[in-house]
Amino acid sequence: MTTSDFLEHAAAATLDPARPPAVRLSGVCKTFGGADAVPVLDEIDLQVAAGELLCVLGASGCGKSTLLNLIAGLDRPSAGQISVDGGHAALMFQESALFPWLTAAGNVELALRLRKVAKAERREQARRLLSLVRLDGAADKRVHELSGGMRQRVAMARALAQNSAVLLMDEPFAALDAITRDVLHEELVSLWEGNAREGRPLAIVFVTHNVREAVRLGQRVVLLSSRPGRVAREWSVDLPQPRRIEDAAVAGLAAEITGELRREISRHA
Amino acid sequence: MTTSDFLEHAAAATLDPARPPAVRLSGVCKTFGGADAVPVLDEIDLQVAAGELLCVLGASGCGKSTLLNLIAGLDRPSAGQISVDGGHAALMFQESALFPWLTAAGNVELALRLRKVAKAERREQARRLLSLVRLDGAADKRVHELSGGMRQRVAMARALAQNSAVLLMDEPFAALDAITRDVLHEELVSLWEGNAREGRPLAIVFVTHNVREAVRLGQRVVLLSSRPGRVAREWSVDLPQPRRIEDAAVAGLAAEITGELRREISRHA
Amino acid sequence: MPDETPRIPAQRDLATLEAGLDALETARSTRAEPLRRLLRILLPPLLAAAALLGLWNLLVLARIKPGWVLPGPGDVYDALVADWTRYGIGDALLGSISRAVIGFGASVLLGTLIGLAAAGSRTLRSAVAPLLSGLQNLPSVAWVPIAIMWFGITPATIYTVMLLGAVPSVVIGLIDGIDQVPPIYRKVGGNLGARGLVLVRRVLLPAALPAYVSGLKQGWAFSWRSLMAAELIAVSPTLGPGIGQTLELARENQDMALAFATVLLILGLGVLVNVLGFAPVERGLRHRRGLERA
Amino acid sequence: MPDETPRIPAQRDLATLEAGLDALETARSTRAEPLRRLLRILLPPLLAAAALLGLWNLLVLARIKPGWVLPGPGDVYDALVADWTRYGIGDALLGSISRAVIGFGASVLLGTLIGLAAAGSRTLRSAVAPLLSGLQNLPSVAWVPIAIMWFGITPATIYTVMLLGAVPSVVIGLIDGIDQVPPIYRKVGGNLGARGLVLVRRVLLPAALPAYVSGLKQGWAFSWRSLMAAELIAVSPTLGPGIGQTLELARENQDMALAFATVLLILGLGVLVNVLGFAPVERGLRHRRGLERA
Amino acid sequence: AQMEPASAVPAATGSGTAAASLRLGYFANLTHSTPIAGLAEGFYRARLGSTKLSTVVFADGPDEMTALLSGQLDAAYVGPSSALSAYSASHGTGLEIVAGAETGGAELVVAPGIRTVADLRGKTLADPQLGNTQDIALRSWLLQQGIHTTLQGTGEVDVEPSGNPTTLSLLRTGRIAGAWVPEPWASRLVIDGGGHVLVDERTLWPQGRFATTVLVVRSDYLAAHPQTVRELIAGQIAANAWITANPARAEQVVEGRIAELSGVRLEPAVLSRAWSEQSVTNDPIASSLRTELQHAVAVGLSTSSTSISGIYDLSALDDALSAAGRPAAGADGLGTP
Ligand SMILES: Nc1ncnc2c1ncn2[C@@H]1O[C@H](COP(=O)(O)OP(=O)(O)OP(=O)(O)O)[C@@H](O)[C@H]1O
Ligand SMILES: Nc1ncnc2c1ncn2[C@@H]1O[C@H](COP(=O)(O)OP(=O)(O)OP(=O)(O)O)[C@@H](O)[C@H]1O
Ligand SMILES: [Mg+2]
Ligand SMILES: [Mg+2]
Repeated sequence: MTTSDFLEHAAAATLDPARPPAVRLSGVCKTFGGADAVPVLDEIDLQVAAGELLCVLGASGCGKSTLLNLIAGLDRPSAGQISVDGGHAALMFQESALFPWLTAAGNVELALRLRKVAKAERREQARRLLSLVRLDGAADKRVHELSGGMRQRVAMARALAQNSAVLLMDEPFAALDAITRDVLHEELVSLWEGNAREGRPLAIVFVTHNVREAVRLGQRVVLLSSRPGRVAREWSVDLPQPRRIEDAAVAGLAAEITGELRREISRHA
Repeated sequence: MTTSDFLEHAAAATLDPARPPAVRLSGVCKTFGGADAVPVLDEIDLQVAAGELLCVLGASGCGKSTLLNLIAGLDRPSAGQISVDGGHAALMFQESALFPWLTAAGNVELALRLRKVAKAERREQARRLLSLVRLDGAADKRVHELSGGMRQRVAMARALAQNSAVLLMDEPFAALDAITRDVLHEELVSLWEGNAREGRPLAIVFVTHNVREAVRLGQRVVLLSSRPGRVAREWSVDLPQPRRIEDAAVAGLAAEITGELRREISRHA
Repeated sequence: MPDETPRIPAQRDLATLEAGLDALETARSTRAEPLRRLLRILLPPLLAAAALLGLWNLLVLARIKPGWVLPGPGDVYDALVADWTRYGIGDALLGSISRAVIGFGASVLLGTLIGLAAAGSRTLRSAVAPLLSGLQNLPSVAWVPIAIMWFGITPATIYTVMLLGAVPSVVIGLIDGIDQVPPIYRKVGGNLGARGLVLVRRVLLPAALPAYVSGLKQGWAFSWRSLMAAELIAVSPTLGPGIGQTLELARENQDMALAFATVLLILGLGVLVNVLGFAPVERGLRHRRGLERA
Repeated sequence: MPDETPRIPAQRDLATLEAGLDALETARSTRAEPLRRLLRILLPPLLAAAALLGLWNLLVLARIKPGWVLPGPGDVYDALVADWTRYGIGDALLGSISRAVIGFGASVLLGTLIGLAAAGSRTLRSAVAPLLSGLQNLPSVAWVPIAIMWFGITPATIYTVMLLGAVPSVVIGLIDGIDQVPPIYRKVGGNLGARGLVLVRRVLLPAALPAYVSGLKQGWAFSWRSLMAAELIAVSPTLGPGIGQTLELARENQDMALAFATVLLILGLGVLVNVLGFAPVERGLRHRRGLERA
Repeated sequence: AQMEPASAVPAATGSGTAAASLRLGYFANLTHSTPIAGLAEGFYRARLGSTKLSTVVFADGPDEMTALLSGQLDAAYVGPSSALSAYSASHGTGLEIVAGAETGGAELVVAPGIRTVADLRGKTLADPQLGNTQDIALRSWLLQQGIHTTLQGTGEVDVEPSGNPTTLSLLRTGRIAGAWVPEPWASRLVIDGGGHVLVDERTLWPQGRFATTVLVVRSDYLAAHPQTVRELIAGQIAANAWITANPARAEQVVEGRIAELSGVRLEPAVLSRAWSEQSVTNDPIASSLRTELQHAVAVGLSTSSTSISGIYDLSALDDALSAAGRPAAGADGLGTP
């Protein structure tokens, strides 16, 4: 199976012609000002189908967070066009970026409040979301009383509370131990599948450094090159869910991708 | 080989009777105030030999960062005693915690300046350290212009600049891609070995969530339980350096530890 | 606190008295010990006050100035007791306090509204901020003729002078606070769907709260000082008594003991407002955000 | 800016004029366009000033008050031109400015020293902060008689009154700023080996800088107002002229045009100090820390 | 008034309506004993009838004149120099002096060491404020003695315009050689400050009379309600008559009211000395204002262009005086044309 086969297949597997793509980037460039302005992202063309789970890999500093920021509308591209179905994408930030004046539950409830969820329901939903990320006991803790991993999980609960059709996650599980991470993989996939079943497809763009995690989760994996960030390659992951991170097939594809990543990085080193 | 064998062995391999232990914790407890005060760390007895590379694993929120904070003297134990050889341990924080009013190089240079390194040398050393973490081009960037992984690497350069006999690292590579991480593993081990050769043994306490990383790097791996944090088990890693993270032996021990970690976590779930 | 540090040897060389005091203050009182906490809060300023009192007494005893120029604490106390009913100091104090509360309340309200409007737009902010800073420079006496012109001698005059003194300060505090909010919070808020006033109310305001409270403290000082200036303009039954007039009276009478007593009352009031008003709020804010140092 | 947004369609519905203006301001000027930048900085306050001028003119044209009670902009300009040499306004302005610079400089120095001492110790801080806040409440007029008794009508009196007005503000700004420093910076600094003054100099001070500059702004306002108060009361040949005296002269002569002119001069000076002094510093600080909003 | 407005038309012709209200300003000060006693003893209310009288006590002349010019006051007792400032600031259209109230009560009090004029050279003298009545008097007196001053202060004698309370402490601490001040400060400088009188201003004026306090009325109020103004003046005439007839009682009443209004309690010695240094009058002593203006021009405090003609409108006063069977007061050519 060649790479182009993968691509063909990916397109077929994920694009539902009845729905517009969840995210569409065409010719997106981003250059940060300054004397030594080098383009960070260069001519990115990328589509995320409605309900697709796309993983993005790339070297440190290649522009992954920048890409998500652009999709979320927090920054404007230097050139190119971006459109998001429904106009809004929920973003789980790389630094958990919780509001320090609120408790863990308060952070989640704020997301619900801003969606105009009624008060009683807010409390209930926040409890449920915190329980999903295994933080039942930490609802009333202030941000500074949470460990790094706990903060990330609260941030995930907050992002889920936004209930957007597009969810952008920036290294959401980087601070989690293997086991908790495993649990949350399962929860994320089952949530995603649940949404699909209920006809509210949830498109997820999942940025990670863990190649196996990408293969464990994604329907498609995109590898960004660095300086400038371009789509170097993409793989369609044809393995059936539920997958496990220890699966040989996962490890195999991960090894291939790692090799490619190594080549990408050494090209610039 | 039973666990107690491992322990015996570990002690024999790492403790140099000529030197006092780099870090010694005895009966250390830590409880954070508040109405629902549950002990976070409970009766921790732990020694880190001079020049030892110890990896610490544990579930999210089990108290690893708290432990490092205590060793670094940033917080005081509720009970127990802690002594650090030379009185000072350099700490690389989990959140990179760079000073936003300085550039990347400025952050590293500040650590050198506080060690009273002369000005000309400061510049040179900072350049060398940033190059070690593969950030040659980013010396003059401000913190907000760095990506997450770049910030972690600057923080690592800064911690190394402290040139302390004890180095505490809190998930230093969590935000790095596999390849950059690999490169830095090698740099860290060679620096550590270099120090040992020069007779200035560097003790490293390395907190990570990546079990393979722990096995790849550590001479000894300690597993903390959660609520309360205790030393659940420890393994001596007998594999010769240079190791590679893909090595089968590494994967094997990692699988064993992961199993134990899973058991630990499920006990509390 | 003894139960907190039973087995720790004096291993750090910084175990000075001061570090000990610091630890005393920062150690969490797990079980509420309100008396002890109150003491911990009140003790340092009280000690400082006592030290100043001692210094003052020393100066007086040294007789560097005659008694009518530099009265001693005893003289001042006597003056206070004797003049309390004679000059209606109690009423004057009450009058000033009630004006201060109303005027400051109005300043906070108005200042916050303007500040919030300015917070929403950077253009508006850069247009308004320099003017407000300029306004702050104007002494209250500059406003008195204008206020008299418009309102005659009425409470409105006093409040106008107070507002013109305090509102800029509140607005600037708020603007500065909001300008210093880490942009990540703004981004997160925006992504969560907060826009315009909701963003301000749910994200920017809470994020800027510590700086805002700082601004309010300065605003309070400005309004109190403007009030004193305004109270000197006129005596009128419609205005009622004020402590500013008492101060002027002491000056007119060349009654240094009364002048010192009045100054101490104003000072004490300021300290009280700070210790019982702003300080707990600030401490609470810092505590909840984990800004207290360990 | 056109080269920044060539291919972006108007996809966001927030593309209002204001957002456009905001973007204009925040867009980085990669190549230095000093004239344009200056314009961008000066334009909004100038527009605001023009708007106020318009409003004022309207009020005057409406003839709600006779011209000699509420003079128009033209009258004020005429007064300024006519009285400039007659009353030596230029000299007065220079005199006040030089006093303001010296007094404020001394306040900053002293305030910073006290603030740094207090920053090092929480006990000292909680002892000193309420007293200083109390001091802030005291109107300058309360100090003038006391200062005159000690120093006579000399520059020392003026500077004492200024210092008593401004130092507390600077100290409080610094203390508040340092209290709001995220504790992680303190921890990192400590771990890097910074203690005592070095910690303050290398970590706490830079971290608290934005709040400190805010405090300085308020301190400037306080010193300027205190200066005016002192200049009104302490008039003496040995002191030389001051703009506060000009204001008082205008008030006594019922010369509203001159009073307005003087007020506008003081206001304009304040705005200038802000626009050319504090604002660029604050902008630079925010910029370097990435606090500017995108 | 000399300058037109329709509002300033036929003053005090006996026509016009009684005003619904009269807002009167004054100081809680010994030089304002006419309104203080007159109000305390009800002389004004007795004459004003249905016109509602309200009063505001001011702390200083400029603020009082601001209130008057901007229509917040209808009539005010004030020093002639403040009245003059307001008059020229309003280009002669804002107010009229309609009566006098007080005369005398200003002295140059000097420190014990000063015996002669020559002793003053190189010394510092204080007065209440730059350009006020006492400042002009001090400077022109010095000039007549051949001693030059400058507005910046630095002449052969330094003039420091300090506030009255400050002046007292400056004299007590020996920082000034003397001060030209009004009552009761002159008496306080003598009794509390240990000074003695070098010049009593009364000795410099014909018959020892010069205006200290006058009654001013806003021009448009005067035009609209001349009748009310006449009644106001009639009240004053009655008050002054009572004060002159019962000096001891009046002294007590005035002292008591001052203490009530401002809290200032004068020592009995100061009070009785100050009381004897001044007297009430209905005559605005128009000539003293003209002379004062000449003095002001001579010492450089004013330009000769300052016009005061028309500042007096004494028709109401004359009406009231003749009604009371007294001789008319003269406007010394400064009356309304
Ligand atoms: N505000 C900014 N100003 C200038 N350069 C910036 C800015 N933000 C990001 N960059 C640069 O853009 C590049 C990409 O940053 P980005 O944060 O997108 O990387 P990333 O792929 O998320 O990396 P990581 O995996 O380490 O988080 C980096 O080289 C960074 O230095
Ligand atoms: N200041 C604090 N106040 C109260 N509780 C705290 C505080 N700091 C930490 N904790 C609690 O202590 C526990 C351990 O925290 P710690 O940060 O040490 O965890 P960790 O092992 O580093 O976790 P992670 O891997 O997620 O970073 C957590 O449950 C946390 O909620
Ligand atoms: Mg990133
Ligand atoms: Mg941690």
